[in-house]
Amino acid sequence: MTEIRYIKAVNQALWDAMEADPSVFLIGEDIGAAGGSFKATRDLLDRFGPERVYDTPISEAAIAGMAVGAALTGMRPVAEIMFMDFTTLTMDMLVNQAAKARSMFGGQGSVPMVLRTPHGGGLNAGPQHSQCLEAWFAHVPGLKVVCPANPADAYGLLRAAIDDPDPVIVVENKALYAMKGDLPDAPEARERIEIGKGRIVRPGHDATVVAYGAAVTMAEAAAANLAGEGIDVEVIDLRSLQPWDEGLVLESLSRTHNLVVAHEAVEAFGIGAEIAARMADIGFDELDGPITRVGAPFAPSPFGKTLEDAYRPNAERIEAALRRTLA
Amino acid sequence: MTEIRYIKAVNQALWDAMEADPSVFLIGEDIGAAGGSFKATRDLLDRFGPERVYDTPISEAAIAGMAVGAALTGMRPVAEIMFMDFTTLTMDMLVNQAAKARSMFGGQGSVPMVLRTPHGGGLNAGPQHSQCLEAWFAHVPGLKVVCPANPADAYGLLRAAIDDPDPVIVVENKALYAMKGDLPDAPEARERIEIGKGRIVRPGHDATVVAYGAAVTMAEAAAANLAGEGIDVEVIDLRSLQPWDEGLVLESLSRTHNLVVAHEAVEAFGIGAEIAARMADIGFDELDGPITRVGAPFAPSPFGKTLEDAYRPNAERIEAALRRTLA
Amino acid sequence: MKLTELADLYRRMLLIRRAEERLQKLFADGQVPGFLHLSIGQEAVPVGVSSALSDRDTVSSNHRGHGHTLAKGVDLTGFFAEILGKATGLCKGRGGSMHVADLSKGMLGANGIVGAGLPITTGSALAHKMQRQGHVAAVYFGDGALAEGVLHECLNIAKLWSLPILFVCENNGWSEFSPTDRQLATNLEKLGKAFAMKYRSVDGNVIADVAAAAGKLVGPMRRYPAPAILECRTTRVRGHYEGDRQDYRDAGEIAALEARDPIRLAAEALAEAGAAPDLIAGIAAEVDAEIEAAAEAALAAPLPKSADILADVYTPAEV
Amino acid sequence: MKLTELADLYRRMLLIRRAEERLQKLFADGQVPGFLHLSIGQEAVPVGVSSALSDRDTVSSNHRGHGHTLAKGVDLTGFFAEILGKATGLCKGRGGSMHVADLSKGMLGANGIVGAGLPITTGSALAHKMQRQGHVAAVYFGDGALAEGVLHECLNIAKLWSLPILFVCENNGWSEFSPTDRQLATNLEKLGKAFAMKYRSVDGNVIADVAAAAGKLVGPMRRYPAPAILECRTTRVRGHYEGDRQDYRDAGEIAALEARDPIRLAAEALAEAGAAPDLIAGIAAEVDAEIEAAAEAALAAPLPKSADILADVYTPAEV
Ligand SMILES: Cc1ncc(C[n+]2csc(CCOP(=O)(O)OP(=O)(O)O)c2C)c(N)n1
Ligand SMILES: Cc1ncc(C[n+]2csc(CCOP(=O)(O)OP(=O)(O)O)c2C)c(N)n1
Ligand SMILES: [Mg+2]
Ligand SMILES: [Mg+2]
Repeated sequence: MTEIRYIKAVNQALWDAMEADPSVFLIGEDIGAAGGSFKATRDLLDRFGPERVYDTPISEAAIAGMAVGAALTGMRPVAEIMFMDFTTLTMDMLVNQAAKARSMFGGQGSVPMVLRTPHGGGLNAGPQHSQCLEAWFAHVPGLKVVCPANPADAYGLLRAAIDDPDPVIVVENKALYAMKGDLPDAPEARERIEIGKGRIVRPGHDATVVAYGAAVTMAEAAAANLAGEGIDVEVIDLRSLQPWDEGLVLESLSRTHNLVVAHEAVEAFGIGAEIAARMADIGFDELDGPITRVGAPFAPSPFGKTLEDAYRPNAERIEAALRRTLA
Repeated sequence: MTEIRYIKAVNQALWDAMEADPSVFLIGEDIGAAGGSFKATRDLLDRFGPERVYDTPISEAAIAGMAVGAALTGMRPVAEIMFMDFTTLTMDMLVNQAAKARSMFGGQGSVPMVLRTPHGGGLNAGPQHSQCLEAWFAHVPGLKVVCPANPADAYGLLRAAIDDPDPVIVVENKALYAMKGDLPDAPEARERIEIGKGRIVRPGHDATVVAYGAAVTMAEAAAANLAGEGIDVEVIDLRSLQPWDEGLVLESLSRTHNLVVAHEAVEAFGIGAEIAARMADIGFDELDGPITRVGAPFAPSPFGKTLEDAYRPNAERIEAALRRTLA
Repeated sequence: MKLTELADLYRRMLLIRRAEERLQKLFADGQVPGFLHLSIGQEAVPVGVSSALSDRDTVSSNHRGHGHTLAKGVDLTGFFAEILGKATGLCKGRGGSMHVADLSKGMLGANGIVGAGLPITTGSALAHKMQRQGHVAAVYFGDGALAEGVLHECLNIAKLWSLPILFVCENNGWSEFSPTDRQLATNLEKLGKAFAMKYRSVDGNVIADVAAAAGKLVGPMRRYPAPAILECRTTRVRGHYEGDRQDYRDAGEIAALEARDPIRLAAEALAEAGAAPDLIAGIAAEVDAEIEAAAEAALAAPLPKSADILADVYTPAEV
Repeated sequence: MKLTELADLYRRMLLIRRAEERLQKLFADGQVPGFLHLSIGQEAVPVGVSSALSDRDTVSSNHRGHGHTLAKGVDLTGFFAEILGKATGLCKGRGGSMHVADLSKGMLGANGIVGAGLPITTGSALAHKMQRQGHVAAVYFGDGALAEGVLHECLNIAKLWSLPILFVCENNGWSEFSPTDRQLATNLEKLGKAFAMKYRSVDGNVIADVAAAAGKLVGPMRRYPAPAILECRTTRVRGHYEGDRQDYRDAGEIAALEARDPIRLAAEALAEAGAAPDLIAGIAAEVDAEIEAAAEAALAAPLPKSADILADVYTPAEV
């Protein structure tokens, strides 16, 4: 085992996937010599050469569209969009093309592409460089969406995404890029993580917090705090947002009878809305209290430090939501 | 009163707004001489001339972006995007620019633009010409979203949207364009409809169906069916999706204690998820049964007739959802 | 061009023409769901371009894609069945006219989004270049699509990376109900020059010219990957879609179309090259029979099962 | 150019330079949140362009927008306060370096999305044309932005509709960490030609040249609306953003920057035009004092209140 950072786990996953399969290639802005804005692709140009690592002009629609076309022609492109906010320029290609090709062509083929992109705040990068837009993609039939919360997952989910025959949006969290965790030294020992399955991060029997991305650590902190008061909180890391592990959440709810959903994205119409709505249907009989949610308030992500700190969800807000549910 | 079709009500709203305010102008593809793909802008070029009605090249990003810039420079642009599916090409302009300008500029100005676009199926137009993507926009702080369900609302909501100082996405429903309804003959008598307020279409005390757009009529039909069995269903037309009338829905729920949410959009991560999630929180104590939802299944909108019919929500499915909630 | 070759191209063009005429009737009879954009008057373009392509070469298309699709050699019955929304359609009735695809023939799909084929095909060309098998990609788009920004992105990248892609513009002068000259302050020749890209313009209604130009442009690409533009001046005879009365077009323009009919021109060329009237009549009879059989089979085919709406959204896990 | 005029332009350039040098220090001290893209070496462009504009003319900008903003005459203290994220900032601390705007000065905002200023400004130019007051719009963008498709859409529409817009490209040869010639198979001159658009290229580090060209292009636009392109060859002295060590640039290129320093060139021009050394020193002293006062006021200003995160998302209903 070696302790590595989240960003290095992403890099290692790309490296291993490219070693394993010559049809995997990378395409994005400044991902070559520069190694990417966050260094996810560091050293890959040196190792695999310019025929596997394509530094593009500033043309996001073309990046996404070329990935679709290359995927339909036998390759496994992994595109990087520098900030999730810039995926606004790729929506036709992802939503009207990548997501629909297999279904609207009657199952003739698949679109084995991956689009990696970082979301989230914490860098005071302001309203156009901090957004969490994953709920849009989760609403689109034909796309899969994953969001790793730690280095091991960053590795395992990205490997699974690259292996996957269908288009997968891999949402990384900028604030987690520096997070440390263990990865096995032997490439064979590094595991893929099944898309669609969540994980119980911390078992508990009084309430369930369903979280993903940066909110997982916040939920753990909230749970640790409440443990001091004898409140035993279960924390689930969804890992995968589309499809998401409905079975795991329902099973947990049927033990704890209380549910909180937490994420960094804007609360209204976010991922948490679907989790909550689904449990208010199929889990209704298990609920002992209101389902509460924690997400960003309904405002663009502000720039200034005090404002961004106030804007981003945190452990205290998850704790408050738990208390409200349990009240 | 004159009986007119939904599409004519849109046309009349544009006409009246342009008569009332010289800063209102139209911009979109084939909206001039051709009067728009669905004839929403018929005769407006003749009446107001090419300096108020701009027929553009096929450049959706520029259409939306120009609307932002013109709005910031004292005008009130009303842009048409021919099918909601093509808004995928306008997302940067709507989400990163229009929605955020006021807030990220510290409240210095507003972006009084409207973007009209039709969603929905029923025309066998296939996967790239039928999508209902309003949940994306409702998730974006700074945007407002409305969706009229009948001719009077098509008029009233569009007028309100044009008056509104902030960017409003007006989602029309293609299948409703032919729907008939009354509009007063005297321009002064034609009313605006307040954005953010819903309407009780049919009062009832056993269950509430919250719907919008084409689903409103379906919900009414379901309610009429169940009335025969002595089940008394209240139907709410949301009218406005962002902001939506939380108070009205909660008040209804506190009388009926059962909730169904219905829309034509894909169910998963749709508008209904937020309504349900919110009521599973603030309305939890009022609920007597699970909150059920009706929406399209998780697949692209298929082309063929049998498939599209099976795909689109209808009164039967709303009825079934009501029964499940009431069971 | 040899007579047999010309006859073969004529045959393919006629097949497209008759297929679309059949669709036109079926549409009028209410048998075709959705929008139907016919390419009558434009048949020489895809037939000429496809004459330079193999099954392993890829093409992608736009909303007016029947000709592109048939010229690429897809199954005729599956084609009709798809447009009629039948279960036996090439896309199982889930795509329809605007989405016919046949990946086994390198046909990456018609497309309902103007301009969307451009980056998809550019990506396909990148794949071909990486795979080093000498395959190329071609994208069909209309003159209206020249206004979409993604064209610019793709011309730039295709040139920058020397991708084996043929940009085929069908310039019919119309974008829906508007003449394209009211939508464009430039043209493809000028854009080609701006990107230093090989460019040829041909009369897109003269099959020999299109085929020759396509052959000249595509041939070298297979060994020395590089993009090229082929602009085909052509004629949209029908409305933007069926049901469009075209009252925005003037009589003179419409009257002039007949003289430029690519099928007629090809028949004349055939006759000039010495084809016996028999040959032409024989082709016509064969094509008619083929169309009839395909249309009948498609009409008789079953509708998709409602239960299938969730099929093929994702690829099933391998077992 | 008259001495007083030149002195005034010099003064404005120096103000931008000193403001950014101050920001550079504040950033190094950890006082500036977020990303900071400095335009040191590019000051002549916005100062020259703004010399042709009034407050009612609109401009929009990109991520490297400090010069564009200050040259448009915004309040210096509000500018500093914004970049420091203070409540008294032009945008109340909600925008920061990449989003400084001052609508009262016609400054429609810096922008974090490459290319996004293009359609916004095109729309602003359309508004100006409709309003018939002779106002014009100008958009600043980098050479890297030439790859974005929206440029193509806007060049086309601006030309087609004869909009009064000046497209100002700051060509500094870099797009983040990559030389732009590896990203572009064309250039703005060629694109300008493709759209038959008036085009001028100037040494963007020579203030008199930029000002003269801007004046020549903007003047006629006010009476006869039409677009024009002004390409300014300029120099990015600092990294893409502060913190960028620029190890991808070679020593020769960096060493050559000094000789092209626009401030130095402007000072030389002033001296040549007969300015006394006193004049230049006097300007420097004044600018320093102004910067110091603004920076100090901004540093002393309060942070925004956390409770304000929901403010200004929507416009309050009128009472
Ligand atoms: C992105 C997008 N915008 C608009 C449309 C509507 N539309 C369909 S075809 C068309 C005109 C296309 O003209 P052209 O590219 O010249 O093709 P032609 O119809 O002449 O063959 C338009 C505007 C669309 N399908 N997609
Ligand atoms: C749409 C979009 N893509 C990518 C980026 C990241 N990015 C910021 S600046 C930049 C390079 C811009 O180069 P140029 O336009 O030449 O401006 P310069 O930095 O040289 O002034 C890139 C790629 C972005 N902000 N927006
Ligand atoms: Mg055309
Ligand atoms: Mg640059």
